[in-house]
Amino acid sequence: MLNIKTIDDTSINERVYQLNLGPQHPSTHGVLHLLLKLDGEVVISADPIVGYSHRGHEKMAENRIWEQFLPNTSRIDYLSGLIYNQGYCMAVEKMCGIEVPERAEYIRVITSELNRISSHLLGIMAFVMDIGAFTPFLYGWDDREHVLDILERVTGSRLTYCYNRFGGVRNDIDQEFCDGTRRFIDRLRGRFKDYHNLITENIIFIKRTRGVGIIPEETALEFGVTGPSLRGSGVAYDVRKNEPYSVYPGFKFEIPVRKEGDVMARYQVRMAEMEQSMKIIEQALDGLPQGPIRARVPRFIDPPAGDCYFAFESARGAVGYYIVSDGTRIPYRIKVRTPSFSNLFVLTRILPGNFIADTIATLGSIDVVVPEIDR
Amino acid sequence: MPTEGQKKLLEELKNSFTRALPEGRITSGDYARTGCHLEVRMSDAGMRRIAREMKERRFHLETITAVDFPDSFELVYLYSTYYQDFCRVIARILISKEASPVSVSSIYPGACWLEREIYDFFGIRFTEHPDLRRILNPDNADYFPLLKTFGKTKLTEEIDDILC
Amino acid sequence: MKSTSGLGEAIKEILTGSKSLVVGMGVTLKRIFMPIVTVQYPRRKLTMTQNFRGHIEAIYFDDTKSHHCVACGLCVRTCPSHVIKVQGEKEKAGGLKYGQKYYIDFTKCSLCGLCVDICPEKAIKFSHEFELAYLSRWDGVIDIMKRLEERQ
Amino acid sequence: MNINQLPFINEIYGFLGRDLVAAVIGILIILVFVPLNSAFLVWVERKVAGHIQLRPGPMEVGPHGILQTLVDAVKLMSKEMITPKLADKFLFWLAPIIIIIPAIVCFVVIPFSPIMQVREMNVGILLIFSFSSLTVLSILMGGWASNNKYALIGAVRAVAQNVAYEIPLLLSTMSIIIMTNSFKMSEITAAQSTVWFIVYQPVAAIIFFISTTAETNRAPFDLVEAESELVSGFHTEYTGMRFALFFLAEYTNMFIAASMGAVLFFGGWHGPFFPGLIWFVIKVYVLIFVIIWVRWTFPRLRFDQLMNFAWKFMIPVAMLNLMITAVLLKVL
Repeated sequence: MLNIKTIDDTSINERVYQLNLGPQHPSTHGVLHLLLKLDGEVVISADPIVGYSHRGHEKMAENRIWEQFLPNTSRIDYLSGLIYNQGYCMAVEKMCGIEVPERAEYIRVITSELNRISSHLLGIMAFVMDIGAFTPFLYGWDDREHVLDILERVTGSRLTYCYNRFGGVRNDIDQEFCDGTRRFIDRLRGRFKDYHNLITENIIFIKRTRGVGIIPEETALEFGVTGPSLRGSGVAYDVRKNEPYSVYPGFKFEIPVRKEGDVMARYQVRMAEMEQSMKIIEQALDGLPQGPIRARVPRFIDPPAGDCYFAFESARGAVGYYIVSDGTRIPYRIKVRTPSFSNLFVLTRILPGNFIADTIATLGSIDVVVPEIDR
Repeated sequence: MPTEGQKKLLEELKNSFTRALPEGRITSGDYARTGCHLEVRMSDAGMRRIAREMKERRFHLETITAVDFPDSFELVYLYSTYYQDFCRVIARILISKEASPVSVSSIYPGACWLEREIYDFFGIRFTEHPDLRRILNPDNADYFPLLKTFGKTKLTEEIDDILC
Repeated sequence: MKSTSGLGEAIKEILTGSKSLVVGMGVTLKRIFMPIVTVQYPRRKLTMTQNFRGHIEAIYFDDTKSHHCVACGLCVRTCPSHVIKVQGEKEKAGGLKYGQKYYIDFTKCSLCGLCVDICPEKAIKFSHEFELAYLSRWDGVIDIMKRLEERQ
Repeated sequence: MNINQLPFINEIYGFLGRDLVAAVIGILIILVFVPLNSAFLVWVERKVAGHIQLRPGPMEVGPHGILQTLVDAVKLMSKEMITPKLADKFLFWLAPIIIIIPAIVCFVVIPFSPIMQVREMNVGILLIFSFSSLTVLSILMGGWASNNKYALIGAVRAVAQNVAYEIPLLLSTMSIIIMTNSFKMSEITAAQSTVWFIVYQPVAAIIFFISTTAETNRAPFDLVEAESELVSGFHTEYTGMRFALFFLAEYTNMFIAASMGAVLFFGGWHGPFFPGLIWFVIKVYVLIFVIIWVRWTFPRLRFDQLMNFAWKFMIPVAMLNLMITAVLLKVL
């Protein structure tokens, strides 16, 4: 690790070279503005400026009835739309005490895990492209295309799903969906060998990622980092395991954890997490019960007054819906706790002392989705 | 069905809070409906003490939100643990509309951005905050969007008469 | 650190490193001879799956030789982006209304499916059309009743 | 048809002199060959990159996109050549010229076939090295003059890493020149009529190819115009024909590097039954395929890692190889 002490701005004011890793930049994964103060190639201080794609989801929530906020949820983090849909529906069901049939829970878990795999595929391959290898991005895109086709067969859309409803899901899954998913899983397992040969064991990749952008466990705790970025630093915190919801307690899966906390550790955690998701999907497909896919729910629901916080695990970390309802048909306040908001802020603490190339690698390894920060 | 680890942690938390915050009302929330194990209700001070207490027990600050009630703001601090016997504590603090609460970013640096967002949307100015400026809205904006008084547009009137 | 182990380590690292480089190149070489995956869009168009959510269209029923929409306005109220406008008439004073015009502004419609779910008469469904671009904003405002007649 | 059967050839020879005519004709052939060859190389790279990434590459213009580069060239010519407001106008205008001239001049000494060589110089190899190191000068000029922060960082990186890979390049070539003790490219090719030098000097060949990839700023060493970090490095601000010149120069340098590799290690135009030119072109295009293949497989090195790799690995090994060759030559 570079032992360059972080130089404070005052001492070398004239040599500080301010670079805007601007809102429009090939590797900021969205409209993110990173204001870097550089001494030569070494970063002195990094100040992320966000808010370029702020659409005011929380204000929209206060002007719509409970059902109308569903399309918004999958647009907050467009890479894990289904997971956010499931979270919102479960939060409202928890407040109203709606009982969801067993089959709907299984379908929700299967589609969420497929969505998690597609999000990880894109996150990892975009990060590898930031390091400089263009080809794996296209291979990841090809695999992701298969997941999107499977999900399109049942949900009807590819990115912004609006598939879950209060009390269950919209369409049922058929046998073709189950076979398609199993074929996809076997195919992806075969492809992992190629990814490991092409990326993980590649000496240039190892040199670029080993010991770079280390997030110590203490800093992760102070900044509230969650998700693969935290699990890369040695803390086994996964909402599906620590705070089980839906039918996750019924499945056997481990939480991949690495100790080093550097860019390589986060990459390996994500790769291992995809295998765990595949294990969950297989167990869910085997134990898929028959039965209705949607509970009897009134057309316009109005949850009892009070507030509720429901946390669940998206591909990027622990997401939480804090909902305040005043008993009417319009929500009083919906706050979405998104993981990328805290994960990105950690950069200000760990970036000083790195080169520009490492800044790009660290930013890519935290797998930030900017609309999720701006909401 | 909290595990025995959670019960032990909850008990320990409860009596440590009663000692530290005499004026706060501490009730144990029912996890099934509200998602929190322990609720701490405070008047307009004591955020720092709760934060320090939580930091010793290695809780992490999940989020800070504000809710705009007709006569006052309610600041909601959510802490939860990373480790096995999972437990979530919610601290509610009622403050008046013009109050300016003290910032906890000295204890939890992550709170710096959370407080900036609350200032950006509600106009609540936090004292002792490293750099309190707008985070999501344009810097020269003079409005605070999430206030209930903001934004009675034609659209919202139209919704009100259709739905309510 | 003893200098020899440093040197030995460096050589071992160089050897494993170059092996990994060669293996990596083998992977890409294998890919050159694999079949091409992309579809040349303008020349070949994929057929959409059965549940695909294109934009909304009215369903043709035999008994009324047209659609079943009774202009109840439920879909107007439930649409999050307020893009649906329905207008209906009653033949007889007390009878059921019958939809004349049903305008949807597809430039603002987010294809969420709330209107299709909530329709009591199940009169509208998703089409399989995925080319949703229009030359001007006002081309997007389509009367799906007229479109139903054109389609017959 | 021999050149001497042209009608007025004797008067021209008398008036201009035989060498000047040969030189003028050679330069004309080169000026025609360089743009065509780069256009073809751009198309080859996009096709190979496409097939590596399971996609067909350009297919729209002409059968299998053959005319794609021609259309790109016309597009670039019709685009306006923007000069940034506070740019250093003269240097900004000069940089693309400085980068293309050495690329073209290096073709003078390349022995395409026994008879097809524009001018046989006894300093052939030295000429190519001296001219190809001019590219760093033009990169610095372009990066500094375009008044763009990314361009400046790219240019500074180019200068910082230039020394790091020039030395191993020279050392590995020296071990070949000791064996043939002549800088003449044709003599080096002639010396390899029976056994190619790659058999004698495999280590020098590897070091040569690594450092030429670094010299042409490609693949694992393309830090100068690293798309994902510096937007596009030194030629961020260049548009229109100036950008086309940078683009042309990159592919011409790639061709020169591959042809030097072919001449030094793979025996130039020597080959069993095809005529000389065919063998030379085959070898060069195989080497270019390898350079393209490497580009689309590996991630990018950080520039300090490149310098460590060059100083701590390539230079010592190249020097060792040189000494061993010298000793062996003395002994045998």
